[in-house]
Amino acid sequence: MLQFIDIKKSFGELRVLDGVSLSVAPGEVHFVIGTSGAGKSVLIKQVVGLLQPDSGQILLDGQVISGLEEAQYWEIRKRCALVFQKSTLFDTLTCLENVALPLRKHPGSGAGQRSPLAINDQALSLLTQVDMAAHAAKYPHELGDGLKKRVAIARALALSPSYVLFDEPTTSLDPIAARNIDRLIRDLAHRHSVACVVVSHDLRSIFSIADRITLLYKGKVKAQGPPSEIKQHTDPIVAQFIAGLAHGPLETT
Amino acid sequence: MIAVERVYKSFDQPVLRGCSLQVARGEIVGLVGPAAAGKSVLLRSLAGLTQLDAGSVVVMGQEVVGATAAELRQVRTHIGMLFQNVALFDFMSVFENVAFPLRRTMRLAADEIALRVHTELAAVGLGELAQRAPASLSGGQQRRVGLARAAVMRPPILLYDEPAAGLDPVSTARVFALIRAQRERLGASILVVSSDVDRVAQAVDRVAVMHQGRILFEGPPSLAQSSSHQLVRQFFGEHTHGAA
Amino acid sequence: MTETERDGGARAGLGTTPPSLRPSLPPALPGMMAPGPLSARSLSTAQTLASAARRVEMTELIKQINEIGLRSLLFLCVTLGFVGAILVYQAGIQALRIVPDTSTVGASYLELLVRDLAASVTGLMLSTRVGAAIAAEIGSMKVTDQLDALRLCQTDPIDYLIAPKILASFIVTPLLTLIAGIVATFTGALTGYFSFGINPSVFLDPKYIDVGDLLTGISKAVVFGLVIPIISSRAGLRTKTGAEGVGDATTSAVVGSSLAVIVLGFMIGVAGQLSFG
Amino acid sequence: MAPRSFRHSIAHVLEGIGSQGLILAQALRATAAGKLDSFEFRRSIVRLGLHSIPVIFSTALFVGGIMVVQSVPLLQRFGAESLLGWGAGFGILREIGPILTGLMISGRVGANNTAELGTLAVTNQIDGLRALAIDPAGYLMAPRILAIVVTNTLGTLLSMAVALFGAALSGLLLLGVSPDLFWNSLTGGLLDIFDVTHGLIKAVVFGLAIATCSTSFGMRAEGGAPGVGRAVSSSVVVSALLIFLLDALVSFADRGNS
Repeated sequence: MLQFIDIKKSFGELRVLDGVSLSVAPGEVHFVIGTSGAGKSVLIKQVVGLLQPDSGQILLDGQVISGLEEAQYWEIRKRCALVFQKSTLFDTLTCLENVALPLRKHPGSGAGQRSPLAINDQALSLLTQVDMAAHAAKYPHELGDGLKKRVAIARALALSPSYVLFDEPTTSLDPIAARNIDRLIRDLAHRHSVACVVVSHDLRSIFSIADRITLLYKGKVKAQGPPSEIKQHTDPIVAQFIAGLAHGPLETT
Repeated sequence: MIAVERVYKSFDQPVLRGCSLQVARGEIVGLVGPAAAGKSVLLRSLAGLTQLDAGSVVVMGQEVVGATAAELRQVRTHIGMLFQNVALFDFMSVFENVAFPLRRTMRLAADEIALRVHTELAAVGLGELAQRAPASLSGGQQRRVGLARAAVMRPPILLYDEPAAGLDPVSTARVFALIRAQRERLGASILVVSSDVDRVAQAVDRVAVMHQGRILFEGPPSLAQSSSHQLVRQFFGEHTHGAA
Repeated sequence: MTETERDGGARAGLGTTPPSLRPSLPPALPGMMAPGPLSARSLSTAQTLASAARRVEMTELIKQINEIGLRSLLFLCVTLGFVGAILVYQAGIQALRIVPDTSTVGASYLELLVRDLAASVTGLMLSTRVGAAIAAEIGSMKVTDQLDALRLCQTDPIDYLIAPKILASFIVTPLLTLIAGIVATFTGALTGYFSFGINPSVFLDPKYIDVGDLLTGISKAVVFGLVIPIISSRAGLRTKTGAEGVGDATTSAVVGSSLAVIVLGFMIGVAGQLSFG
Repeated sequence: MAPRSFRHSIAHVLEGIGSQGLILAQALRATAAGKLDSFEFRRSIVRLGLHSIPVIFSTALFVGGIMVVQSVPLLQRFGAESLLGWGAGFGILREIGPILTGLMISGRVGANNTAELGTLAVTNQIDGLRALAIDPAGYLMAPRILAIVVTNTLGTLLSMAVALFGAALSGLLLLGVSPDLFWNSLTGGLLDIFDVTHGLIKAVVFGLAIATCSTSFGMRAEGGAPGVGRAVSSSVVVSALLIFLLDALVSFADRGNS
């Protein structure tokens, strides 16, 4: 169980998160949605200590994981993987080496093995899981955004995390690549009981794979619940967002 | 207004492979397709920023392929463009960015320039941000400054490369609403590249689906779902958001 | 500012071909391995320079003189100050090893300063300070499409961005060399006085400096003032996509202009030696 | 305008130097903990070290030549062509060799290092490493710092040898000083091993300065591609300042055999 309790975060004058609470259960695909700049990415980066909340707590399986020292986050990051918006694969390594890197650096943990050969096998099977085994020897810049994202997901899964955080996994992908990523996320949650937190504003993803949705607006939770409830929501701002309409009360920057 | 006939372009690999496309006066055409299909290259070649290997591009009656520098300069006076990276000049204020094309090409009095710049900024809803530095604006605001700069010369042709990249659905819808308003105001022909197929389909008169350097489908969005190409049908798949 | 079409043909290649399409060179030795493209470029830049004198806007030129000149001044004074102190110190020690006479250290040092050191060290320092800044600026504008945006505004990036930089560098580099040389003279004299007890009136003796030394030094400053912005702008224009491209362009600007300073410094030195020696 | 920009640049330099100490401490701690990534170290040695040999080589060759050309009037004035080897050797070993190699390595290797790390920083790849529970100090910083120190030290040795060769060659071609005479005056007792160690101490110190400076500016880069450009230009400027500052310190502190 991953819980956010009353999280507040400001950057200078700008209050980005103003008391956000939500919880994510194992095997659940939880979408955090909202307008650009609503602090969705800030929220999930706080889980792995890349950012710190100003106030409020984050609990991972009942243990407080906010406000720790950098060194204390190393263990949390093995249990909790983050897939970045821009994939952030390492340019100098092939896809296989990218996926093998966490296995090589953490020989004792997760599904890690010791011998280089075993690590390679392990990395290859992770790539197979995301249908990328055929591209193992390629460098990231040779691949399109959709394929890079799949490699990034394989790399995030290398240490067998029980929580995976996705930062805008389908933004600026074409619809076909986006649906492939959606399928991967759903399988991860439903077959492997991994808790997935997905930050997104891709309406097609939201209503095809989300189990629960949290809509952030002006730093607060505007609506929360399963997709069917969100679709029936009467608030004009929620309705405007999920219909993607230009006209309405919702403020954008 | 724009007539592209069987153009070819290779960098390391072929990017455009016999691509043809027409844009009529006052029409908004959406150009969609998977990554690396050649959309941006095609858009840039219309303004003569990328030289094509073969084929013909006629913009406002002027052939662009193989044009001289002077002819290209002439063609570019008819074109306003929003780049994928927005390409605002980071050493100028928002006001100066929008004023720049006027200052470089016309001899106008200072108050005339100020009037035209403020008209354009007001049209994109950024009137009060004129003195800010581009870097201090949000991604959506920067794109709107880009729209204003592209339109300030009131060109008959506007080219937009990913005007809503990475923006949420509402902001995207608002950008497309602005683009439609620009068409009404300027009577311009608009070619817009976007990866947000759903919102493109709502905003444009015709779509062109590009794949591996060719146009697979060209026509009204409503016909795209019954296209003979599987890729086109997948692109314009179920419109889940319409259910609300 | 009128866009004349008279020289349109000459500049067509520069103005309209995206730099990424030009043949690429290994980044290690751009200045040395590409005499062909470099000289072609210098030629066209010389043409631009001629027209630039007429067309460059005064405000842009003054901005660049401030950027290249004033903002390098402190950096140059500090480095040249150290160079002067160190060299006089080492030379004094060596002179004492052979002959117990330090009376000619100052005069020889001044000659070396005028003929080579002031211009060469200033050139090397400007390669890092100005070369890197120019390449970073132009390169960033290239990868964010700002150069293309300029073209669409009927503005040639070479006229608008690069010509003022070349002109400004051409004007201020000799001045900077002069100031830096004065600082090095000063710190050298101080070191001579405090470390070896050489009276400043003995140290500051221009007896060895002749017209040949002056001409050699001045030609170095003038040539470096032209070469550094040309090589760095060229590196900026050839930037490949992405953040890595800008970094690489900046690196190759620094390496290319430093190498050019060293190689051209040697060649001008030899030429000076043969003509005046 | 000018005084403000002076103050600004001084603050900038001091901030850079402060964070360099931090970077060095982190890298040392990671190395002590055995976290220095040997794979990355080998890659850095090839990319930063071996690939710099052409630049070091060509710089040194011309530097040797410049030394000779510049000492010609001096030698002719005193009729002391036989001292050419000593004069060139002295300058190359103690000052010009280390400084110019340092400046070229700062321009080639330091800038390259800042560009690479800066690219990683602005594209969030460093956060990507941290999110995979990999410590950037051991994986990125320590291997690069070690590789740059090794490169600068060995590069300076190579540069000294090549520059002396360049000086001998120019002496022969321009002054007609025979290589034998050059060699004799070089080794004839006026120069000794302390001149070489003086240069090598400088090489190690400059290497450390370039390594920590370029690493620190790279790791702190922000603001997309323009940010990487800014980081690289700040890095080379601060490195050059440090080289001259440290050169003065070492020169005055290590008087060698004098």
